[in-house]
Amino acid sequence: MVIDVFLALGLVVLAWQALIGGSLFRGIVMFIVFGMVLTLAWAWLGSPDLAMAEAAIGAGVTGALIMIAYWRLRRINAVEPRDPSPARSRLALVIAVLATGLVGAIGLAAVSALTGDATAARVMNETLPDTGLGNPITGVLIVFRNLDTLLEVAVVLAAYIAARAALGRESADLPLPPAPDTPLLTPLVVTLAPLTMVVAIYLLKAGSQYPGGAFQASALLAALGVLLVLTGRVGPAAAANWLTRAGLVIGTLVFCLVGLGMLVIGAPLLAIPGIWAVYLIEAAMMISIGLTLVLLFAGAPGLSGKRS
Amino acid sequence: MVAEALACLVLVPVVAACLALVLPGRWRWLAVAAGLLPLPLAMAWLTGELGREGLITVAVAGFEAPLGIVWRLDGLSAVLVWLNIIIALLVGLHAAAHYPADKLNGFRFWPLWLLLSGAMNALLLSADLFNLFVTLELVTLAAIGLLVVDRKPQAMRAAVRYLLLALLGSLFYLLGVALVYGQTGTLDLYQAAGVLQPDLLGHTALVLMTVGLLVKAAIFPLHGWLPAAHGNAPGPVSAVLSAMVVKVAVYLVWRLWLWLAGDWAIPAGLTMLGLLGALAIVYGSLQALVQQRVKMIVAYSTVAQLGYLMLLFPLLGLVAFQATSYHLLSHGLAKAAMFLAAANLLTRLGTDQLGDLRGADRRMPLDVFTLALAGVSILGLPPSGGFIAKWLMLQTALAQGGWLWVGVILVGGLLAAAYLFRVLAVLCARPVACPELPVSGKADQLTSLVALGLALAALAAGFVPAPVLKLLATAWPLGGAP
Amino acid sequence: MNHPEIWMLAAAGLFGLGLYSLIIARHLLRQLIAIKIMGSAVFLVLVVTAGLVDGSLDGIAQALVLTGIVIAVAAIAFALALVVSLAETTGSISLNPDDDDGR
Amino acid sequence: MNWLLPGLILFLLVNLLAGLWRVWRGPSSADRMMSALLFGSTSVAVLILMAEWQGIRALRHVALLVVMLAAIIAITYVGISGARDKGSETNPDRKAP
Repeated sequence: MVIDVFLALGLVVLAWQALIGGSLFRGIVMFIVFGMVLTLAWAWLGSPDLAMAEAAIGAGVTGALIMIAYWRLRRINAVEPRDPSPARSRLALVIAVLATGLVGAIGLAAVSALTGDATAARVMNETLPDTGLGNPITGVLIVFRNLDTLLEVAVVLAAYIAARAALGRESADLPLPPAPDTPLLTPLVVTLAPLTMVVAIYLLKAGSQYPGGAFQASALLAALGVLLVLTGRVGPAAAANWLTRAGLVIGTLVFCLVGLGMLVIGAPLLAIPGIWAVYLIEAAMMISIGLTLVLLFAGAPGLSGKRS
Repeated sequence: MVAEALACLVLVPVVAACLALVLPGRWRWLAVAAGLLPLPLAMAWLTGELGREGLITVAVAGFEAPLGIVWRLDGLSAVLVWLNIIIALLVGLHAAAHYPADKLNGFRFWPLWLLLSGAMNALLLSADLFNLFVTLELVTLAAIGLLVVDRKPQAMRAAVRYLLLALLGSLFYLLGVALVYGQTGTLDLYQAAGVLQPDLLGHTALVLMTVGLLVKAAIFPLHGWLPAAHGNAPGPVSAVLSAMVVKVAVYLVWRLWLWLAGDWAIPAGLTMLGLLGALAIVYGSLQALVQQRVKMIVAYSTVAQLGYLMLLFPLLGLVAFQATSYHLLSHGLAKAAMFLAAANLLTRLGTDQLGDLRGADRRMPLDVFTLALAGVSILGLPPSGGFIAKWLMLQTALAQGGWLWVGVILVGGLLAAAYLFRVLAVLCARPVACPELPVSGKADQLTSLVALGLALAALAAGFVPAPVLKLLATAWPLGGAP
Repeated sequence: MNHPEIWMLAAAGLFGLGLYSLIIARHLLRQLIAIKIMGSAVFLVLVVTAGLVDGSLDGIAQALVLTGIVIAVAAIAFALALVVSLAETTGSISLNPDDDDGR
Repeated sequence: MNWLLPGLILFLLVNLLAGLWRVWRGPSSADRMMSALLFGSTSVAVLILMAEWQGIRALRHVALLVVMLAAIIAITYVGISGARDKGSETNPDRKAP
């Protein structure tokens, strides 16, 4: 009870700190800390999968993306926006209080009406053993509701192309902060890079039975990529070579082709023929999503060996 | 075979989008053609099948609801899938002139175009509330990506506003879905319809999802983002945004109120939605009257015409359903034609400021003719698809004695006449000066012909409404009379 | 999950704070953070109102939230690129409500 | 014994709060950096304790992931904020309204 209150209150206070008042930079740091506390909250609620996803994607990758965007905006020296008018603030306050009341009321009503008998989840728990998977979340994502996942990978792909379209030809190399030059960093990167890869592949492998899976692994790979870009091991390139482009689409492509292939042999559309297919699809998704996130961070269509 | 055809509608464009990214320049056309050309064939076959069966359902991955996701093709989704395919193909033909596949902008345009059409098919087929959320996100991101493909500053500003509001709308929608799932334990729209209770939580969930979708559908007073976005997007993108992207959100509101909450009997909510539609018609038309740019006039006309789609709620009945669906179809065709014609004026004359376009009819007769022809359908003059739709709407309203709705439909028609004649009057006015046009190439002729083709299609919809109306009737969930 | 009420209240607070900041904030980055935090609130509602099944959290709800988190990061990444690009081309990092193009 | 683990968790959470106060106050980037590192390691400890208390072993995987990420986030933070301090004459943290 005390811990519930502590974590919940911490979330609200951190959100307040991230959103209202203070400098934007502090707001971003507070947002990353918010992600960490949300990780703890998911863990405390009993969902390791969501805790991992929140730590890796919610706090880690999103935080890094916002941070680098902040750095770029400062470089551009864009006009700082003016403060909102008092009338607008008052209106906002009324709307926000109403929204809080509404969500609070329906939330409380919904939990008081909890029956503990979610039909879909019950059916899922009964069906899961047939698939040979031990992790229900991987089961839902890759086997039962894999159309969602397929379209979700397509969303990531669309976001990448759309971001490229927005940035255009002339910003093929958006500014990146100069690589920090310290004696400690090189050994750290040398140790961290292979270690992160091992952990990512472990998470992917473990995902079939235990919490973990393609998304967490890809976020970890993306974080590694961010590190390599920041330390100058990998640099943005003005054009993507075919390998990069193949990496971007392999997740969507493999998923679609497995799904269509099942139709050819007479199985239902997108049916998953076995554990090997789960690993195949997850590995492909891990490559695509991880690569996409790194490219979005670097703000470049491709990557090259070394930053100039 | 049914599953194969449905899979073709969704997965083929997605695979083609991947290939369009990977294949080198000259081969990219192949991917685009392979992604779009099979769609009408698959849909033609499915329509035949639908005529026999009345309803097609397929459990994706072989898992029935509540565990899996179910695809469900009925008359309404079939009509919209057809519209989507026609728009993707014809407007795509127009876009081919602007975005050569072997150039950099084509490299960005075509994958997004393919993803957008695949995502819209997926949305129209899906019967799963959460899957609809995912498809909506894909539609939104692809559409906004297309909006900024030319990197025009106004388009970018419009895109940021559109994106923020669309994300906010998604959150409201998802909150509603969360409540439905918590209450019913299922995400399937048709299963949830049987279980969800019309109590406080049920109603709140419905309202939250509706508000989220109304933002995406740009229904008055949540339309603020639409004119800037549709008015500043590249020509073909404006066409698909107005013809399809906002429509699918309205389509989902229909699904929620008539299929999910079908027998709850909530007259207050239905009237409220109808009033929003009425306000949209009046406000959008008045704004269209005072705009100075052709594309902005067409964009505000979209705000107004979307209002007619909301009149289904107060008029509620089989004929009203056929009428509004038919309006959706014919407006989609006519509006795409108008945007393409306006885009042609803008590209070739360098401006779409009304004041600078005097005498444009002498320089670009075909496009001005297209604007007029599409206008006939938007106005609802016979013989056009728009006429059938508005005539049926008016008939239902008269039969029910809904004088307010009769008045709104008539006033909307008059205002539409006013803003369209204003445009045509200027375009056909005596020119101040007549600088020579550059010699038109084949690509220019093609773009004009495509726009004309869409306008003719909207007109033709007025001649053969019977099969479409019959197909729509099979989808109506609530019985003959309200 | 012993005290779902507490989490619902937290979600309500996060949603309200996010909405407030979304309306008053002028800096687009701040508005994006607001959307992300509102998203977290919705995810909390989704998982907590789905409740427990056989003593553990509803697996389907968790999977949906996982999907939602990935979609959110994709959308935010695109939005950030758009904001940076907008600042490059127009020198502005806010949406001025008095702009002429919106009306 | 029943109170020991939750007690420890709570104690560590209070530690986090103290760290948060440093993030909030600053004043220099180094202070914020230190407290961010404190956040990483304390979260790992909390996660491991939660794994024991709730009997969900998989929470250790989460702890592993956080260990990896904490190092990376720290370097990201140093990289960007160091470049930021060098690149601009005014420190934005100081001009908070």
